[in-house]
Amino acid sequence: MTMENIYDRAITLGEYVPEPDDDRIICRCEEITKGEIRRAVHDGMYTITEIRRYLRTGMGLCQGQTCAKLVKSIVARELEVSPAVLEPATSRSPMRPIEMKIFAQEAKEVGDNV
Amino acid sequence: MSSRIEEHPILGVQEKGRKVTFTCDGKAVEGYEGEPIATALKAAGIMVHRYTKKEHKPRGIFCAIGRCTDCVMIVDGKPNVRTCVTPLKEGMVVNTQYGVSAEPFEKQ
Amino acid sequence: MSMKRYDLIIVGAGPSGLSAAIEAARRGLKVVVFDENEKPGGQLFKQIHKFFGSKEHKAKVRGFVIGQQLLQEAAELGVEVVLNATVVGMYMDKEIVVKMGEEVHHFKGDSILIATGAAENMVTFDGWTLPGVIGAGAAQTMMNLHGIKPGSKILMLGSGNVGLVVSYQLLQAGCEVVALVDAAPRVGGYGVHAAKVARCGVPFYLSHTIMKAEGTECVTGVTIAQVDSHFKFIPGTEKHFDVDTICLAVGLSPMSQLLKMAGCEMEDNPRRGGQVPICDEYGETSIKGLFVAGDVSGIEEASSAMIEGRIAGIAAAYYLGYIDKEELDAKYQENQAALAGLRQGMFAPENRGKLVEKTEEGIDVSMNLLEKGFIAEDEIERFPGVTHTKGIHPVIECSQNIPCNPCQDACPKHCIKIGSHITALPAVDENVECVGCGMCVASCSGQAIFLVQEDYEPGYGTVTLPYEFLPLPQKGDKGFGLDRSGKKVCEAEVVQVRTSPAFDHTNLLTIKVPSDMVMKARFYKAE
Amino acid sequence: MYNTADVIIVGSGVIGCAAAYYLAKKGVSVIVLDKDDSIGNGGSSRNGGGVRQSGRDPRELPLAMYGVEHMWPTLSEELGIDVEYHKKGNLRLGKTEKHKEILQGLTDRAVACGLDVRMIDGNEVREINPYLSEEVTCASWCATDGHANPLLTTLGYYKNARALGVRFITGEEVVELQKIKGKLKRVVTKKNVYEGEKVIVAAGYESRSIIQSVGIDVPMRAELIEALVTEAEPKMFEQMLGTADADFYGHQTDHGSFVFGGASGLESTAKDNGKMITASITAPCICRGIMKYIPKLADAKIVRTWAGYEDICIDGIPVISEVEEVPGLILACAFTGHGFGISPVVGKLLSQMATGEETMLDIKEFRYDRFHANI
Repeated sequence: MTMENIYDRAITLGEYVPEPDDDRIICRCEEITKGEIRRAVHDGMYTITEIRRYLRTGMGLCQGQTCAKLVKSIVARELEVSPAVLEPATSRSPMRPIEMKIFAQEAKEVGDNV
Repeated sequence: MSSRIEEHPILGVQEKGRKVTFTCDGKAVEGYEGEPIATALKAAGIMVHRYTKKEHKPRGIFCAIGRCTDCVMIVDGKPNVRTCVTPLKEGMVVNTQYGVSAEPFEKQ
Repeated sequence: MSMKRYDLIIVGAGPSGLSAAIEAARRGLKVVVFDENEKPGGQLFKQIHKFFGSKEHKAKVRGFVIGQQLLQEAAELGVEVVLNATVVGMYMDKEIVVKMGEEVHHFKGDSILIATGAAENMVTFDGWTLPGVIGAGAAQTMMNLHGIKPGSKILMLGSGNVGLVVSYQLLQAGCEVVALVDAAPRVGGYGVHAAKVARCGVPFYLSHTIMKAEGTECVTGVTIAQVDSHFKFIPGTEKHFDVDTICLAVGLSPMSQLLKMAGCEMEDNPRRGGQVPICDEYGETSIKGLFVAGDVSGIEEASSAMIEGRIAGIAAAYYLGYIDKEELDAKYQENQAALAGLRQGMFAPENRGKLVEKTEEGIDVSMNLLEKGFIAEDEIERFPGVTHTKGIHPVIECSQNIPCNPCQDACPKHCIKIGSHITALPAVDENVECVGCGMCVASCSGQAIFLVQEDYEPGYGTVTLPYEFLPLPQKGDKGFGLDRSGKKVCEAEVVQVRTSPAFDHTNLLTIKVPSDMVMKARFYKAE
Repeated sequence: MYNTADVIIVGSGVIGCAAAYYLAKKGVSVIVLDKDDSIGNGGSSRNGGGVRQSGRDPRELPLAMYGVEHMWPTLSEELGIDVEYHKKGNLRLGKTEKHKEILQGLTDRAVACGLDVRMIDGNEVREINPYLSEEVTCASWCATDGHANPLLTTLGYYKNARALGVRFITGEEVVELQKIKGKLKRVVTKKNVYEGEKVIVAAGYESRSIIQSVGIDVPMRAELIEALVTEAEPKMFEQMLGTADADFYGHQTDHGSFVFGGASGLESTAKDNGKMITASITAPCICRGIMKYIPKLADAKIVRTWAGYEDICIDGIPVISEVEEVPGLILACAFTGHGFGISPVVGKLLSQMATGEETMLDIKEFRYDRFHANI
């Protein structure tokens, strides 16, 4: 399949065939398995963004830093495309989890330019 | 045998902070001030830092640099504290984390 | 709102970030470096082995020492290095928000360099979430920064340089490495790194991978099995090991999320290790004045990261008008030449994944080295560093073309020749008399040089080998000589132990072995 | 591949997906086009998840009430996916006399429309939600309001519509609509041409430029709103929260994380480079707001922030309307930041409009030609 075909969600991927390692955890934070990811692709979730929103992969405390590449390769294999054609999820601030009380505390900088 | 490296062939004897005591699940544990909590736990042979929310599976140190968040525990009452990058202080109260709570699942 | 403004804000105080800071500050830029870690230097501070390369680029200096040198140089030039400073995000107009202590600070840079390095890749197998399964970076952090062994019996997955180097470090820390496993059919990293692990007795299992980690609360064992050319397990090939730790070293990916967040044009480039910003030869991204250097723009070695950093620092100076085009061009040419030098040889980016069958000299490579981690006895004689001169002489078991040449300058008698082509295999000049000073043994970052004397006393010869373990054997100790595979092949007696600041923690151990063992014994093990 | 269908829907947000689903259930063939790569990547995946009746314009209230009574309670079952709908009430909080006035006004209007909503004092607020600070002195309380997961609702409609044969094509940017022989028929994208008997435009703010190609305009503007989500916390409360001042709004999700939306009042300084981007000062501002109301969340860690555009209509309610002068065109846009809560209802209404059935609710207040000059 090409990139174009990923966009056309009417393309069928064939039957979902269970695999022996379907119950293996892929997203460690949210405890999402390989089988759940594969099934989500068959449910029509073709982009990494959709998979995240559907399953919460990469939405946990590590912010997807550990599983991003693993999820991408599973989705790509299911769609029969190269992982490189799948756009990774949007990077969002904060780059590391930050306590609300710290985020709320904006220091007043005394800069040279002030 | 302790898992601490007393003298390293290249790095020699590494400087440590003063020896302090803290508790893990109520038991007194010794460590060095300023080292990551996870290091002191490792030295004490404690491998399991938390049990996961959905499947109640054990987790411990994985990346050791504060990225993966697998090593989080309840520290001084706060959940989700990354023990691999949080410096140890005298008297800290560290607890195994069950899901996001200090209460074991059967009590939740 | 008012914000502190810098000429150049650098995110990441690793080799590339610090190198850029030095070059920029030297040209008058006001520079700040933010790093989320407690200690600066990035991965350098966990790297306790001597670096490869050329003298001009800090070859044979240990990684953590390079880190200290860079940091000192940056400090002398007035660079602010702020640690425990986590960049929360990059926003419009080159604004950076940084968490420092209990506050967030807003800063603006007229230029920004992102040098955030890389993150470790992972593989999955049954039980991979058990405590005791750790990343290789975690192992390095635990033992080299925090002085604690990651485990006592460890299986390493991954035979790239990281897997090999960390395996050796684990041995140095006093851990037992029960096996080094890789799904690939050949060792991925430098042969010399593999050889120093293999001769300590670590078995290599290529074309093998982990089937499952065993244990309920934490790792108690591991089962590996052989894989076919499609990476499918071959039934009946399972092997079990009792271990408490499984260490994963399966590659790195650029940590480029900040750049994506800032809106840089990105590409997924498998040759660079994943998602990288599209940038020009100076490291400037699609956003003017926003630069990248080091692993974040493509996975390479720390040596090249430092040069990329320098180029980006100089380019930022030009971008802000601190230097003219002439200086930019001259410095760029100089650094680009050095970078090109590092990017050649068998491990050059274009050779990634390829089997190189002959060296640049036309010699067949050691297939045993690629498949088992050590050069076989019937292969060793073909390399130009291996000679059989009378009396004491170096035997250089360096069999792959890698950009590295400290041994050439180490010999006060100039008996080792590499020449101007840095990747050439070192050759021993048999006409120059070796004085047995051992400088070459200590200077070889790959620990591939031995001094051999076949006629030490009747029936016995000696082998002088590099030794970086504790406890250090004493003269008169008796033990065994291990061959290149780590197998005991003879009895051995320590006849000399040399340490010197000039050797930089590489001790020279001279062992007496039967004459027919001088080309076999390559490591010493106490009784 | 066929490029024709009975109905072409422009926009795969929750409105477009819901309409597609209800149409497909009637056996109508549908093609859904979206310019983004991902389904529902606009406001549908960026909102706070409120399923509120209180605080709405009286013209919109019947839609909200119908949804809460007839659609939301059974939606998870209908879609076979847990949309995490919880009908545990909405507290709209106030701290000052001015806030009380605002809330009282909203409450009075809603009561007049038959909604069970009332003003309560600070103590009663804290009986309902003990985590709220002493600063909170009053609130409007509507026990039948609630919240749901907008991501799963959107993707749930999508999944089911797709399973019923709806053809979804993403990365397909509509550039113009074309009339053929006096009827709207063609939808021209950058790459293809699609044809349908009816065309529903539900593309958020982008609807405006699309319908301008057939000479129709809806007076709306795009407003950047930000949201943030915390790490999972132990279960604290189930109500939807909002404030009289609109400092923030949000709730705790089934996952345990808190999702809050808000603004800093300075979004207008954000340059529009075509990408939605969070401003550096907004999340800190929202955090300060939240902490005043819920001090216990001070230690909760923020894991993500994001921004999205709301399609704000000049008179504050959406356009849900057929366009007689362009036969075949149906508009569903300008939802003004409160479209999610009424999306099942609107989806169903659109399916009725597109098939020429009588709509189950009166929608004349939402006509596209209702706008007039002041003087």
